[in-house]
Amino acid sequence: MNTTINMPLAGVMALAALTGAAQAEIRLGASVSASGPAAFLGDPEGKTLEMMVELINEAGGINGEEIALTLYDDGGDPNKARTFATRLVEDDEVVAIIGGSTTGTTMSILDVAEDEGIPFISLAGAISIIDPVREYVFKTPHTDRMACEKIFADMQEQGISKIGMISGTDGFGASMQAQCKEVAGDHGIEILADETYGPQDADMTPQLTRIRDTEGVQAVLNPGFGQGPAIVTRNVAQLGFEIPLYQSHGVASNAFIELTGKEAAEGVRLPGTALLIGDLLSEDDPQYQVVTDYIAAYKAKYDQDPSTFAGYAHDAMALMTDAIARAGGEDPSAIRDALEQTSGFVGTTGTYTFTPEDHLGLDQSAFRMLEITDGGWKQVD
Amino acid sequence: MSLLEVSGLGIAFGGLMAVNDVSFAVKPGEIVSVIGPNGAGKTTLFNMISGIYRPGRGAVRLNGEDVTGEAPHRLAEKGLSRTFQNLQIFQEMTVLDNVLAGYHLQERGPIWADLLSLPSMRRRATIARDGARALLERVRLDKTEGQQAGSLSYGSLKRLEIARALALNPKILLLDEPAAGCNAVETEEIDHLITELAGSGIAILLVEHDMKLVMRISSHIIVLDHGEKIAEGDPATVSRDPQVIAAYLGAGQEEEAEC
Amino acid sequence: MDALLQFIFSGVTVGAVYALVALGFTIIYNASDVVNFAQGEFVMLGGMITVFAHQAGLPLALAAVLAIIVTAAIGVALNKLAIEPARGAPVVSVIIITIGASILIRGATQLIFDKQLHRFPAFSGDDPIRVMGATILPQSLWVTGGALVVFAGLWLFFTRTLTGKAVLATANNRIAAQLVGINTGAIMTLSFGLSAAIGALAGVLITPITLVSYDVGVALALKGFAAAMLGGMGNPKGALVGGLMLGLLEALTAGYLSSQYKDAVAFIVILAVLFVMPQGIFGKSSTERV
Amino acid sequence: MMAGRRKWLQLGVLAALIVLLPLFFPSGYYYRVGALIFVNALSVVGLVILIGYAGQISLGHAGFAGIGAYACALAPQHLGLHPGLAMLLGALISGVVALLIGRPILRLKGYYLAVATLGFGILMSMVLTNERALTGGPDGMSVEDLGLRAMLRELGWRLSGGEMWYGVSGIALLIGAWVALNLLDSPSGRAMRALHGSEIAASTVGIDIARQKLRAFVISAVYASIAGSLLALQNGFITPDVAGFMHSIEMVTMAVLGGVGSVFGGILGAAILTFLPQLLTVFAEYEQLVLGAVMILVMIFLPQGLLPSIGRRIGRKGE
Repeated sequence: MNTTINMPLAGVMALAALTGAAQAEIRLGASVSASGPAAFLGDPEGKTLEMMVELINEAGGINGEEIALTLYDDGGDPNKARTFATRLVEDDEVVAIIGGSTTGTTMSILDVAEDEGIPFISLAGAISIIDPVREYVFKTPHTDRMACEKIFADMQEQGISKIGMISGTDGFGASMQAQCKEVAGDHGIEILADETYGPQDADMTPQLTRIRDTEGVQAVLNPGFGQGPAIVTRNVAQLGFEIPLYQSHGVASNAFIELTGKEAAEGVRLPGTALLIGDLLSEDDPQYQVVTDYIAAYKAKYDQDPSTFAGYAHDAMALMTDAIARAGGEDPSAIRDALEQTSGFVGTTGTYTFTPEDHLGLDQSAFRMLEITDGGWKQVD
Repeated sequence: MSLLEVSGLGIAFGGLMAVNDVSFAVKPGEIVSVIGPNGAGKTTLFNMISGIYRPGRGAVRLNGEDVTGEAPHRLAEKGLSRTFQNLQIFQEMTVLDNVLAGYHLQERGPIWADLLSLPSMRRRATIARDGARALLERVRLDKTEGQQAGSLSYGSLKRLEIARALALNPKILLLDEPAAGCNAVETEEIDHLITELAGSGIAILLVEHDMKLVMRISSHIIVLDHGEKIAEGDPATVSRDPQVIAAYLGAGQEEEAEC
Repeated sequence: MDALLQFIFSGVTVGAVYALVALGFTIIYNASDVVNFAQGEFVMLGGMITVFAHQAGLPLALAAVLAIIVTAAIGVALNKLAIEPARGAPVVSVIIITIGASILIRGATQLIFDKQLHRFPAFSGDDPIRVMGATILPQSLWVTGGALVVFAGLWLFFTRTLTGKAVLATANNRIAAQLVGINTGAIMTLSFGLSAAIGALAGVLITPITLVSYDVGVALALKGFAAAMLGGMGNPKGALVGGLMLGLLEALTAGYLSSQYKDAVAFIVILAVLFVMPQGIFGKSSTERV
Repeated sequence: MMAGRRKWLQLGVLAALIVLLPLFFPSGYYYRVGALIFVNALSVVGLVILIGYAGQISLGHAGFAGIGAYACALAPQHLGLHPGLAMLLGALISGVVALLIGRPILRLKGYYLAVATLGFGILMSMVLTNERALTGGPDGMSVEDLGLRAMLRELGWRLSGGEMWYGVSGIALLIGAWVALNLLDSPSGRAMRALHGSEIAASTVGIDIARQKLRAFVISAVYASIAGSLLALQNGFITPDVAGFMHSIEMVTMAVLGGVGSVFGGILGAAILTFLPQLLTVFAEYEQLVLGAVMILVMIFLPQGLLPSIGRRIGRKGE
């Protein structure tokens, strides 16, 4: 019995020895949801992290030391994420962690990071990750609340005050649904209809018919990601809605237009990042350089456009390597301190300034209100 | 008084009457045999009496109590036990465990006693085990108690099933072709066993194709044909009944020759 | 009133998707008493292969045919490599084998193709058809029509053709079927090929509506399985009615009660039906022989 | 009393493994993997009772794990209950729920039973996902600390979180295995195995089939619930995934792969399927491929599961 259990252990140790052989390297860890229901988030995130590490190492690493990235796929399962976080800290002995594609996996990882004093940059949306502020935990995506506020501000400008919501019951959709409901009142928005759909549903016309038949609805908002929003958008076109449809940053990618079809997607508005409109940015836009460089590199390597989520991973890695360079060593708490001192760092998502009270460091300006026109994006604010 | 009383029992499958209006009674210590050609409805009758099929009409009384359509395990509690024509053995369990299953009613207790292996459970289990071993000895299977039941020969399984049925300590025992597939020696043993059981006061209801055996040990015989009772009486009367001879005995003797 | 009609259109669309998946279950189940939990993967493969063949330059129709043929071949391979070698294994082992196969197919698809969502254009455009204030997409009619055609085909197959009867005989008693000269090995191969082909056809038909990615199979298999059980496993009529019922239940619940608990209502109804009819609506009740 | 001695020998080997394995752990992470194996094994032992002993399938047992997990998350918050007591409350609720739904569900057979249990599991996970105000929805909620580590520290026993949970889960598994082995060799266990062999014969020897099935169902539900609680307490955070369909399937797969007929087969299955993905991270791309292939190959070549098949093979060589 002993031997059978020991053999895999020995195998793991041998592999660990292989990967950890090189001297003078900085060990970074990551756990993303590259498979499973959150693969839309985790897959491009993982690809971005791997690509960036390659690029950084080609360019000579950080202060002359190469980065060794250990990347795990937690499949969106918080239980696995916690195991991988433990493994990264205890076994792979990394100095910092990036990851947690979903709120659930992030909450599992941050517990370990806090316990062990390892700086951790999360890629998930929920506000509860950084509020209250935790010593070692940072995040790069806007909170869902900020997306809601951006959308509601635009609605206000358009004179819309009564809306119907249809949200996915996946983590992303449910979280944003809740946060939008919380802040709607602040913007004078009244939610008259509140519908949901399952992440794998094939048709949302019943819910949309209910919204359509609700007296006074002036616009529809659809927080969600994956195929749901594409089907909602097509159903909206099918039912011949004459009121505007707002999507969330969850679908901010060119693939969304392809999946929905040009006609159905026409006029859809959503809050997006500079990443989505790289070719529309003027050269004096502060984000121009970082965004175009990243898009070019990603396209060259993977023959795809990077999504907004991929941008979160880009910014997390950029922030982390910047902090490590400034910390001048591999001491996790020094890296943490350096991270917290980050100021005016331009990423694809926005410009980050961390403070002891703010571990997100983005403001509303990072979001741009976009509209789909002729199968492409147009900035409307 | 009769231990088992069947009156007007009948059941239909898909519009076809498989058994129709059958009545008879069995007293303690009596051996009553049900005979008839293949498809006459003997096993169906057994299934209705033992609660596996719910009768379409008629009544079954056990010790004067109406038990028509009661679940088999309730009937077992009331002292009815049976064997099966095509063996219903717990194949994956050991020979001893098969017989112990027959002791279920005697060894069962509160579930927590089982889960925690309390002394009260172990006491009950020990008594059951001793009884089961004695029964296995009686049917000469004591040497095989640790084997998987599935590995036994057909004849041994037949005996094992009888041992399991006896473990219930029944008042009435239904035996469905106990001697089928047995050689002459084994048949003789079963013959002795049945007589012995009847002698100890157990009522026996028997379905059997071996006419020699039936004629030798039965105190009363019921003849079924096409689901209906066509004759009954003591062996001598029945074997002379022209209707029985026409419907059955001719065919039966041929079968006997094969056995 | 037009709302009700809209809900019914939605229910029929979704129900036809479920029915198509459920119909795929029936053949393999009829031939071997195995519920093939990889059936959803066949549907996924139908969609994915069509997408990539189409992208590679094949006309859509040709891409679809290719997808159906390739998927049928995968079905046959599944039978030869995984189901046949495990003959005689307990049912729960066979369930695990088909679940393993579904994981394996998913893993391979994600490696060979990708993890993105895909869609190809609807066969007859995206202009909705209006009926009394309600709308339905032409593709929904394709899916519904597909379900009806597959149903009719299967029904004829099982009741009117010798091969279909041979499939039923194989399920009933393999040895007896062999004795009367049925090549049960060939029947099994045929069943898996046919089931996979029906699954792939479903994938081709529904992809313009539901979109496809490497992991859509599980949810489809789950709903299709539930629909088939609701109707009575093994009966094409049960698959069709079960699928449509499930779809309508979901749509009407979403329309009139709560979209949040529409799946819950569907499963509660399934449980309730099974309590009253333990073999599903059209399932045969069986008397145990002892 | 052969069976009794055998039981203690088996438990002794398991205990020795649990105690001695840490000597070979290269890092603290292995305590985490070990603890996960024990927790999974605990729920699998419950399934061994249901599937292996009583012959009933369930594709919804994660629903009970969900009850146990959320009891530990919710009861301390809303009822002020100690998390340890919350675990017992969860087990009680799971048992009662199993009792209530088991009666109608267990009348079904084969695939119909499978779909009914599946429906129950999906309903559970749907409630946990949708009742956001209470459960935090798909984002999950945090679970209060058990406070055991602090207590042990006061007693002068400094353990890392991983070490402590390794110990707690290991002890829980030992108790679970002991109870399951007791049951196996008891009147109820025999009755369950008998009805697995032949329901008709079992009922004619006086076994109340419905009652025995229900017992197996309730007992296995309690196992799953306690395992869910331990997982929640250990992770300190819980999401509806714990009650999800995939988790149910995973549990059944572990049980069947290892050998559903025996307690130790189930434990072996849990160990392998918990450890395998950790081993495969190096080939993350191929993880699903390998996992699927392993499941198929084991079932083809060792249809009774790993442990019984290996045991039989060794037994044959010995003869």
